[in-house]
Amino acid sequence: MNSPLFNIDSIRAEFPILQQQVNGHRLAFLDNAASSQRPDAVIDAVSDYYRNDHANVHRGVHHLSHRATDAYEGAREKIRAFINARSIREIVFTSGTTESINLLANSLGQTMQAGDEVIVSRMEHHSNIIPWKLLAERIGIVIKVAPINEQGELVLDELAKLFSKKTKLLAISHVSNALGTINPVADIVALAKQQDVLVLLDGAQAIPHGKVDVQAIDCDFYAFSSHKMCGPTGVGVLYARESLLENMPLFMGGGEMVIAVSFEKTIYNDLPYRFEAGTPPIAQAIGLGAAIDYLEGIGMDKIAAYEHHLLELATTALSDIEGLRIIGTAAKKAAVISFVFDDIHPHDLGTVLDHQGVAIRTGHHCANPVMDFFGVPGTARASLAFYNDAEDIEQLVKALRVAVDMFR
Amino acid sequence: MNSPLFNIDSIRAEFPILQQQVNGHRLAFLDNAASSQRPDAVIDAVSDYYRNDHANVHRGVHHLSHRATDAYEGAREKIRAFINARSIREIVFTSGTTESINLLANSLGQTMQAGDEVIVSRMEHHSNIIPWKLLAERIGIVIKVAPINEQGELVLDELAKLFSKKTKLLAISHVSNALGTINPVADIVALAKQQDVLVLLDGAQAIPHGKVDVQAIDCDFYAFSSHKMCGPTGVGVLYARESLLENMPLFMGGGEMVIAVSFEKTIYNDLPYRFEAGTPPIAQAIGLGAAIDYLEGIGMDKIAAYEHHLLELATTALSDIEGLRIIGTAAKKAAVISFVFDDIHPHDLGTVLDHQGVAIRTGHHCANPVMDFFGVPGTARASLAFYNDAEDIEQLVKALRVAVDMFR
Amino acid sequence: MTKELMQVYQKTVLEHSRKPHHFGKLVNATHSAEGFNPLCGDKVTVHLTMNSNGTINEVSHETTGCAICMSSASMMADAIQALDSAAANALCSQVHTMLTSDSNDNPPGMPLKSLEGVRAYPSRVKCATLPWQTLLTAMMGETLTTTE
Amino acid sequence: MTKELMQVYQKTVLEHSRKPHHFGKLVNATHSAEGFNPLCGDKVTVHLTMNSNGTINEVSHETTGCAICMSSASMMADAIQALDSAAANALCSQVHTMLTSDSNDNPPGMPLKSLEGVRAYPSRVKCATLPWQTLLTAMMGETLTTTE
Ligand SMILES: Cc1ncc(COP(=O)(O)O)c(C=O)c1O
Ligand SMILES: Cc1ncc(COP(=O)(O)O)c(C=O)c1O
Repeated sequence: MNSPLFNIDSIRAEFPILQQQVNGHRLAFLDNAASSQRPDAVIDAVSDYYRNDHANVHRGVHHLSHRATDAYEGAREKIRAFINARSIREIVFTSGTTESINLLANSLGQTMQAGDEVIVSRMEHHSNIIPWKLLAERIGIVIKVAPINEQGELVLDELAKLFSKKTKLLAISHVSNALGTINPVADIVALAKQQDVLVLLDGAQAIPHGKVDVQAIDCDFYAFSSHKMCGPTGVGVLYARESLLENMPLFMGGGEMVIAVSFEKTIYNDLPYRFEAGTPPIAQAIGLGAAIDYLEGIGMDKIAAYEHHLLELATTALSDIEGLRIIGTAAKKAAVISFVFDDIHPHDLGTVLDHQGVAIRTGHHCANPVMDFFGVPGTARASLAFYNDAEDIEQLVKALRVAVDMFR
Repeated sequence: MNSPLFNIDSIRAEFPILQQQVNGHRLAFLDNAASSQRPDAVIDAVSDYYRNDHANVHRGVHHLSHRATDAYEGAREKIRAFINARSIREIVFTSGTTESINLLANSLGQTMQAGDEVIVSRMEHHSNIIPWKLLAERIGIVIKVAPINEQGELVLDELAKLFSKKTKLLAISHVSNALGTINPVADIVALAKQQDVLVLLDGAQAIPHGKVDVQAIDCDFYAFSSHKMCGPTGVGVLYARESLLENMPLFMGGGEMVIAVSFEKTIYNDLPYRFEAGTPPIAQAIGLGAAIDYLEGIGMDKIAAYEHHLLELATTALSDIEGLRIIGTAAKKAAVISFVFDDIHPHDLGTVLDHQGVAIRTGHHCANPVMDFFGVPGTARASLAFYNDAEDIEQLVKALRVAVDMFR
Repeated sequence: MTKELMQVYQKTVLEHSRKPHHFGKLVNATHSAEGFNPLCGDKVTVHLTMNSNGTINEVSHETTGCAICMSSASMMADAIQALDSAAANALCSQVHTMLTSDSNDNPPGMPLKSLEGVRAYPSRVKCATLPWQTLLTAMMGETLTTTE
Repeated sequence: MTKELMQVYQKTVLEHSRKPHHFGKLVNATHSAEGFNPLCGDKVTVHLTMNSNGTINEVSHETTGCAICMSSASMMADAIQALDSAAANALCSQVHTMLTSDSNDNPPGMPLKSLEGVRAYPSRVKCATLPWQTLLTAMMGETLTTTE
């Protein structure tokens, strides 16, 4: 699919890491759900920042401190616009999705008591399970689990039955990293609003693959990671509705988040800084801003359409391989394909594929409850990005056939 | 001080950011305590990693995931060796000093109760005050404050009197960012050990400026940030004695820190991973490893000696300026000089200096209690690094004379 | 020194900062508010006595801050004396616009005209606006404001 | 396929993995331990009956894992049958050395000799060592081990 609108060859050329050989083969990088790769524009934005502009932010009167602060706050504004938040006051920088969710669990946890309920789903990543389990252990909240069906879709009717007067939060993934399922988040939010329940969406896997509009979805919280959307590691975002954030108890304490401190009294800073303790991931936030510029330069809609095309291509090709069973066959899917063979362990597959230059992930994908549901110890997972192409898929299929021959 | 052992010109040449002009003047960057600058070696280590090796760590069988994991864990080993910890199990990656201290406060906090005491000092950075104040608000611990004298030194006799049966922790800075004071940490630890009290050292300002040996100091915890020691932003370290870490309650929850999860039961990972939730700051940790290689290539002892020489030079030169009063005159000091004029506000000084290419920090330096003690709203602070030179100091002095003429 | 810098620290500004007008507490203040600038630690307290129809009878400020903040507070106190709250509000927004916009057509007699030069120093604009924001806070009956 | 890969997945290994020996529970086990490899989700349970002087009378394993882990567990069960605990311990460390060192002078008859090739795949070494680590854990009377 090389078209003037979406020139995959020139896109691939912008990703230096894709230009290498692995084990004497062309690299087919199909582990994007674990972490994406970065174009030159992002890598250079980080280096250029260090080479020209770095200083600590917010507290300096000198030029570098200014330039750094402007660039850092400029990135915040890019993120605001990218997800269509109302205000930069709603954009909190964190170290990643996991910290975003922990921030929320820790803060809201201070307003919860034993018996209060949090609803999650069976398809959550551990990062959206453990923070709630820790709260369950620490203060006795109760976790309710919304079931999924054999296709790996949320069962909305069953979800609806889980709400009670004690439900304080619904915490659910926008897109499942293990199954690829795209959840109907606007509908889910509407359901929760009827019950006056707050909604956190784990957007780690959604944000790299299509336009996300937090106002249209109307969620209260949205968490995501830079490293999965072509940005640097070490930074992520918690979007939080301002009216809620305004009254939320603090998470971490330190520099940046206070205005004045004595041992008797502390005056905390304004939003969003109150939730950003210490020197923030300055260069990483700026790199994330560059990633957003890059993605928007291509167009999130075009990325979504192209990836959908790749997904169909790959699904068809994989379905032809005897004994291969796809786990996660939701009607609406992102470009993630989990699969198993009854007689070949995913880990062995992974090694044989790697030998042929094909990088996939194997294991539980930090989603044990999904594995338990489907009764598998793990899966092999090919996850696609907009810089993958048809050749990557051909290489995957060819490598799988070699593996099948070997183990049968 | 250009010598074959320490060639300042060739060192400066390795820092691209220093090669620029600001406001038509040579840049004299004297704001290193807020954040240091990076040599090419560190900037390139990060870019090279993104260009060649990036993938998510620990969970993949493919080559890139391996290379990334090896590089990331290799950085952990470099840090272990750098501070002479016993084992990599004692090295927890965090997002910075602030998160390191919050991790500890949150974890130890789960084992504390109302009335338990934490001792800090009057010279702490807000990052070593607020986490304890939050615990005071949340569970009623009591904060005791060790006093300082007019030179800005800890009063050890008074500190010794603060210990009680309820004292659970002494949390104190190794080097003060506002005053430059180097605390006698080994003596302080010995004092605390007599009382069976754990010791956290905030090493943010110590680690860039000389050899730190956690076994020789014998502290239980040591926190520091990469960005102050020529490494990337977005990563830091908590060193924790293994026997303690082994039994500490968890902080954040997510991927990486668990082995198996069901909604009924969770099996947590081994040390140090149990305390590292989510995708870690991979590229940043690797960059920090490169920074350590770079610093050790020069030699921490040589860095300390050279900086001491600069400090003496600067102290003498500044003392000549009429009306300038140095705040923080401890016998043992790192290369940080805070100063005030009775009739010129630090902020105005900062602007006038910036105009002449001299970058200093002005304000409270996130150390309000220090400012209150000395009865000043803030100070001007020149903080030196090993890549500063005598010309930077001359430029500072010259610029100060211009400012004095202007405001008098 | 460059012209730009001399623009900021011109004679009027330095005079106000050395000897600020209306400095101190106000007995019988009806409205008081504190303002902070976390960046540099500047602190302004504005005290007002307003009569029942909203006219500012008296004004004072206690400012610990840089020359720009101090002189801004001093000039503000001169300017708002005897204004009614509508006029004071209008002046606040006029001054705010002057300090943050690029336009140069501000009437010569306008208060803080002499601080116009601060626009070349974005990090210092807040020093000049802090007293005015604190004034607004005080007039609304609130007690705390910050510039971030 | 390259020679390297064929070295790992050679005939013996594949046979053991398809039809593991001593697979299943053990009634009257005196020692049992579970081992996990968080990387891939491999899980090995080792059951032993040891008599009072420390000899392994019976052994079984329940393994969910890759071909390497499965065949390693199967070959291990074959090898340790009837060993006393000192000999079993010695074998554990011999195997561990073989799987992690670079030396090639391992006796041909040695258990797991056929898994030597795994050394070319650092991420897979743990798959081969997991059953042996779990065995050690079981012999020590503990119940849980992990490879990280
Ligand atoms: C003494 C001291 N402690 C803690 C910190 C906080 O470090 P960070 O902002 O990197 O978390 C700093 C730096 O600002 C510091 O100087
Ligand atoms: C759905 C989902 N949620 C959360 C996470 C955690 O993200 P991170 O590891 O960047 O914190 C991931 C990625 O691993 C994910 O796929």
